[in-house]
Amino acid sequence: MNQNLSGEHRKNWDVLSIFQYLYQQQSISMLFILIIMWVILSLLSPYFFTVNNLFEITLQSAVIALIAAGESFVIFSGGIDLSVGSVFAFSAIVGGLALQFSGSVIVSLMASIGAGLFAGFCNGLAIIKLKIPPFVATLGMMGIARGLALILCNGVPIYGLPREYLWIGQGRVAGIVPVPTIIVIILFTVMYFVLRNTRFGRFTYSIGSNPEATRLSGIKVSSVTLGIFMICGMFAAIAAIIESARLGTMQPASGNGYELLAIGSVFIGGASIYGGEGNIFASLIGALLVTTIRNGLNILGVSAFYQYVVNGLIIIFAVAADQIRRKH
Amino acid sequence: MNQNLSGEHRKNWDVLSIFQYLYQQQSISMLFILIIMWVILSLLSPYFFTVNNLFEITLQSAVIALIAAGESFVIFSGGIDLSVGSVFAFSAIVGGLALQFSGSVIVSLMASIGAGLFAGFCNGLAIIKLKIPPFVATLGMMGIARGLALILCNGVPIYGLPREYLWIGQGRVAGIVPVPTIIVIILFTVMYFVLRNTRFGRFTYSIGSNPEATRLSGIKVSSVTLGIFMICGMFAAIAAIIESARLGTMQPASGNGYELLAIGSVFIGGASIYGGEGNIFASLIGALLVTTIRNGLNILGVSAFYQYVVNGLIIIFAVAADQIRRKH
Amino acid sequence: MPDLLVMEGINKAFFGVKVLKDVQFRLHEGEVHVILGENGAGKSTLIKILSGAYTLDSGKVFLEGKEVDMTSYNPEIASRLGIATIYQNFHLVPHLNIAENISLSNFPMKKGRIDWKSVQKRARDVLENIHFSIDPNTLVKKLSVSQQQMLEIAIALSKNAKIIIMDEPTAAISKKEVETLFQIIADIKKKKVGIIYISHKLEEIKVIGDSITILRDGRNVGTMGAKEAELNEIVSLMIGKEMKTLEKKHQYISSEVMIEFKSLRRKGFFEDISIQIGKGEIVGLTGLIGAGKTELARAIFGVDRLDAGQCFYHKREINIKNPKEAVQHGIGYLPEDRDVSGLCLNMPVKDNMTLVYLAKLKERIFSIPAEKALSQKYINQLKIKTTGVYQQVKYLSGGNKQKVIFAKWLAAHCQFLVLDEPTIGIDVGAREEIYNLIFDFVRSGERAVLFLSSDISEILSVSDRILVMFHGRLIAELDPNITTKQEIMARCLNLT
Amino acid sequence: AQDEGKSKTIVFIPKSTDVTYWLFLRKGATDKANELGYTVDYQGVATEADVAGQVNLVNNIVTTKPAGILMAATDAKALQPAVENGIKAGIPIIMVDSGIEDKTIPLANITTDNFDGAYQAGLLLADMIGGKGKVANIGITAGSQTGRERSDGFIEAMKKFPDIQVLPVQWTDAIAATAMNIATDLLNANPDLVGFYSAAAPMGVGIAQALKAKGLDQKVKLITFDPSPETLPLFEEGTINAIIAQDPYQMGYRGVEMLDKVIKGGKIEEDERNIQIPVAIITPENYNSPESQKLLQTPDKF
Ligand SMILES: Nc1ncnc2c1ncn2[C@@H]1O[C@H](COP(=O)(O)OP(=O)(O)OP(=O)(O)O)[C@@H](O)[C@H]1O
Ligand SMILES: Nc1ncnc2c1ncn2[C@@H]1O[C@H](COP(=O)(O)OP(=O)(O)OP(=O)(O)O)[C@@H](O)[C@H]1O
Ligand SMILES: [Mg+2]
Ligand SMILES: [Mg+2]
Repeated sequence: MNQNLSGEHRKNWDVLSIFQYLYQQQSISMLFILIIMWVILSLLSPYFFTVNNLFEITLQSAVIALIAAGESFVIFSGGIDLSVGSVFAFSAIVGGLALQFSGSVIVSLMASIGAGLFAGFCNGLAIIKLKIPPFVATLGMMGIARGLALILCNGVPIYGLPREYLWIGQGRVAGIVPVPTIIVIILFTVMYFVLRNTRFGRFTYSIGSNPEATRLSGIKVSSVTLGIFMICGMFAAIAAIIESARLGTMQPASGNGYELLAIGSVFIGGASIYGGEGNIFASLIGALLVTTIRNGLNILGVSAFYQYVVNGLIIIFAVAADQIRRKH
Repeated sequence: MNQNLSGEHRKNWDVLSIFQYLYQQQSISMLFILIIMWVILSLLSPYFFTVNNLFEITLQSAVIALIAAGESFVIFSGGIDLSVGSVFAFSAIVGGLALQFSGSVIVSLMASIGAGLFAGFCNGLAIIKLKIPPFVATLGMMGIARGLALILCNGVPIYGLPREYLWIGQGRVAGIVPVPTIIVIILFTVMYFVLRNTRFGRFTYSIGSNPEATRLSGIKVSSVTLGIFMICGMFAAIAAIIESARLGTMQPASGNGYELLAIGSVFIGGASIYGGEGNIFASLIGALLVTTIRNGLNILGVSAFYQYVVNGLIIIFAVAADQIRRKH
Repeated sequence: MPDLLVMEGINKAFFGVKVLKDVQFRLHEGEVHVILGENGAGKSTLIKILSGAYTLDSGKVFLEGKEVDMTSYNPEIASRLGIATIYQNFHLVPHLNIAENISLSNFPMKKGRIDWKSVQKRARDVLENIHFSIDPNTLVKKLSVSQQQMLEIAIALSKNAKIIIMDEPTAAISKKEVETLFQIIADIKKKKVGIIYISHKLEEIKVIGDSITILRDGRNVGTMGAKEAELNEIVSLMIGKEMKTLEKKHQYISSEVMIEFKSLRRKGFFEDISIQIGKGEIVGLTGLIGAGKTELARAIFGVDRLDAGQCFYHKREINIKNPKEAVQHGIGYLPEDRDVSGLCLNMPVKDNMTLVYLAKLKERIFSIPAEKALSQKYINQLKIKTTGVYQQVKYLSGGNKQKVIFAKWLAAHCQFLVLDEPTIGIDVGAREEIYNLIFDFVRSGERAVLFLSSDISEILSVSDRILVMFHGRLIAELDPNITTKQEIMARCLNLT
Repeated sequence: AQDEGKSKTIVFIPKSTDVTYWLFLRKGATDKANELGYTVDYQGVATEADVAGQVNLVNNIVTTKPAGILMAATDAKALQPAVENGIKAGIPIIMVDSGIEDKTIPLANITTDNFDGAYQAGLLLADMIGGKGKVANIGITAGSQTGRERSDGFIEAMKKFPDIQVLPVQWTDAIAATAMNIATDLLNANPDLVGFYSAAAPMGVGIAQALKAKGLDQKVKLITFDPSPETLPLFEEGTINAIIAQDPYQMGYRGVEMLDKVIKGGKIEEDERNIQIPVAIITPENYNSPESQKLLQTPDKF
């Protein structure tokens, strides 16, 4: 059901056990649902299943996927972060201003990521020091970061990004694979490793599963929590960089509503609201699913009002399909 | 800490124990913070502490407060409902169409409330039958209900409400107390009673606290859950009626983002994300607090971008102040 | 022997209620120091201060002669100082597997990543050490209470600690495992490790205890050598008065069958279970860890699905599909894992006590004063130590929590009760009270009890008939008047 | 002497704070206000779908008895009672950009016609693509009044061209990235797409990027409503082919001018009460003209 369950180090692989193993994996099951959806969509439209469009989906999902990666840490640890959409805009604007002042892309990227980390740090601090529930603390930050984004640029989008910056969002490796897609693959692999093979990762799950037991085991729950929220902020910043580079501008109003899409992706991927379980790749697949639905409906030319309805229905039934597997 | 703990019917009231009693009540403590805020605001602006403005605050908070009342049931039972904002619009539009077809205000009100109940019923069904986590189920419904609202009215707001309908939102009792304020007071009192003195209310808390133990105590958790989500939908509909009556129109795009305000109010009121505790009056005070901040910042003439920041900061510090009390 | 640990003038209050009052406590090297006391006497609180779970209000702690700074003390420092703890309500991480729980506070690392091979190896060693055979990759949330207890023990023993605190380590395990544990304790004593041992099973004290400290209402009312202490002296120190001895209820032979199970089967858990229980009867069911008692009880109560079998209740066949139906039939089930299945921890005592009562109530609205009176009645009757009906259950001591669950089912006026380890963590005095309550419950001859326990002496003294379960099958029926502890034990191990 | 001790604050309430457009208006208002010795407060709701929020806001502002209010209504009918109350409370209110239903209630209305602007945009786009082909209609927020008017006006214009097929409108909540994704999807599914209409600046930016990424920026025509600083480079390089510009600066400027007149006890002439400021269509041909440049002077250059 999640990567904890993976039952690694098992000897004696046989076909059945491989099958069982795959079946038990949330991420595999959601992947399966995603593939079914792709098959249906390619039957419905000749434009869907083209290399171009599939890469387009990975490209469009990159931003939400990256936010969802950070949000995954928070949710696996039993928290929630509503501020990611605003922190997204905030770190974009900070990066844009840094670019204008310094003219250096590197400085801009560092500034963005720094801003994301800082916002995450403040979230964490409010939670561990002021003992505010994550929902309220990050709801507060949602307002604060949005306000700061608007104040810093005075409400005016920043534009005129240099070519190297744009490459991050618009470049293609080997002329075909979008750079954001590669960034997503690399970061998810690294984060999967972090969650699985580092203390920090294991503590993330263990705090989500039972914070009191984790504390009593002599683990500094507060430091880990701080780290988790900083990672979440950082990923919001990375996502913001990619979106800025794709659009060629930094918008103070951007990212609005992304928190729900990202949190939704994590839950669609099968994480529990109580924390303690979940697979980061499942969150990626959640993000891909959400994007695929959008993309598919656009390509099929479904009219806007009906898109809302169909979108909602598909999300519900995709997750319901996965629940049927779980029952067994 | 919550109304279950309230310790009434104690004999031998003495000053100390009355004080302790008040101090322990989440709602009293948040009320205290609210009053402090009012005092500060009236020192800062002569326009704040006027009968008119105070009634205006109750009027403005009515819509969020009512949604928060329904959301309280869901959150006390350990769930979450993200669809309230869309269900709000959906039931407004259904009511509007009913009004156009029948010409009768009563029919319209019934239709609105019916629509809210129906949406809540669907949420509940998805959760108990398809076993989808509330977050995902209601995220799906968020899209569905918004889409239906837009489809039903073809995206065009409904106008031309009769005088009696408008009275619900704009009328004043005894020429001074707004009707919505009265509705809020009555419904909150009733719901307080329901939560405290009925089996349904008690089971709401116990499901939130420990669904497994509740089931093992011979309670049909699924029926109670269904009821809880229907109540939540119903309150979204009541709130929609009031807003329609205040504005004199039913807007298909309305209610967007109200879910976060309402959920925020409940959590600011001190409910736990794990469910099982919380006082519905505390949610009311949460809603009043959120509205007061808005109202105060408007009256003080804080400029829009800064309002986001100050708003976020005040929410954080209000809740932090309450946490200090809890520590003792 | 030098003092390993000295605690002096320890005070602790919760919400203004004093729980520990000037407690003194000393522990020597290589000693098993037993702490005794009634439920709510403050035993767990005392050791939680030592383990860093709670901070003390005032008092001093010396470790090997050096004073410990208690102002910044926390579990991390405690474990660094060599203090390992088995908590009464376990502190395991449900979503991680056994191996990870064992290594949680000290993951072996290699090149910046967790060395999973060592984690596995350590887990196997640690489990083997206590003869606990289970796949280390099992998720902890899948473990039964007794398995969790074993794991807690395993983890604490794996830490090479100087002081090991054991808060009721044997509450949920059966005799076989207890013996293994005692063997291990004897071994580690030789390594000059000091052990603080809390238990309500007085017969254990003579076996492993070296000295005894008795707490009453948060005060140390006596410290003595274990060998020279007299049992009734201990008990009267604990409860502050002489204890009434249990009047054994005369054995009840029922003429009329109340409930009958025929060939119950749940695949992989139990098979071919047929039991007849007469009106007024108490049927005891015992067996080793994992024999299937709990699984059977859950299936009877409709929590889990039965694969086959019939149930006749008052001669009519009934088919219980869920707990609600069971409750409506007047059947009750007291689960063994009180925190997970038994209690709504953040709700008041009264709300927990009346939950089933309300589930059965016809009216939708109820009266709070009546509810309070009902709860107060059981608080008095079961001598539950609480500040009042409004106290949240999570603040009660372990034994008092158990009493609350008991009260919940008593208040619901059931006809037939399935009790799964109902006396886990209950003190001697209260245990007798509970037995008496069970006797009262069936006295009218109209009601019946199925009593599940791995405590053989308890089974022997309470049951009218004893059933023994082994590997999911009933393998013996014994008459408590004729059989002996030895025979029951032998049957449990399936040695005939 | 009459205004002694009275507030010198004029409050400007935009439809929302998430669109740059309103900053042009604020700039115009501020410039005139500074001249006349007032300060301008900028207060607004986050998105223009929050009609109720704007009603609350107006009520709150009225309580503080400012010298005057300059505002754009998110909904012509829903805001009417609030404006009426404000006027009754003695606050001078002038509507800018978007008015309320009953034009006689406010002291004056200096507005543009969104529907007409969109209609003009439609005619121009049809002209650019030679009167035939498939075009996309990218809107702001479903159900909001501006959103509706700007999309309906475009559709109305297109009805005159039977050879043009308009794809169903897609809503974006004025988020550039959403517009970009939708535009890309539409281009993938409709390789024969020849034109885009964007109802506001952020979508213009998003669509432009989508076109550039596909290398269609010089082929597919794009017309967007509203200038915004980041749209100008896109216009200069030819990705955006025309901009529908209102004159927000002028609205703000004249609005404050009129408010001042009323505050000082004067009266607004009947012929000044309803001013419709026509939209300007900026194309490469007139881009460099001083009139256009005035309209395009963006807030960051103020
Ligand atoms: N966290 C807490 N908050 C409030 N009161 C508490 C808390 N923990 C314990 N208490 C109270 O302190 C008293 C002593 O509890 P403690 O758990 O130490 O008892 P105990 O001796 O271990 O009992 P048992 O044998 O039942 O485990 C009890 O009355 C209990 O209600
Ligand atoms: N959650 C679980 N998942 C899988 N197997 C389990 C689970 N719980 C128990 N088992 C297995 O089911 C069988 C019966 O367990 P059960 O808990 O009913 O035993 P029991 O007789 O009540 O013993 P005790 O409660 O003392 O552990 C055992 O083989 C046990 O290993
Ligand atoms: Mg204890
Ligand atoms: Mg058992």
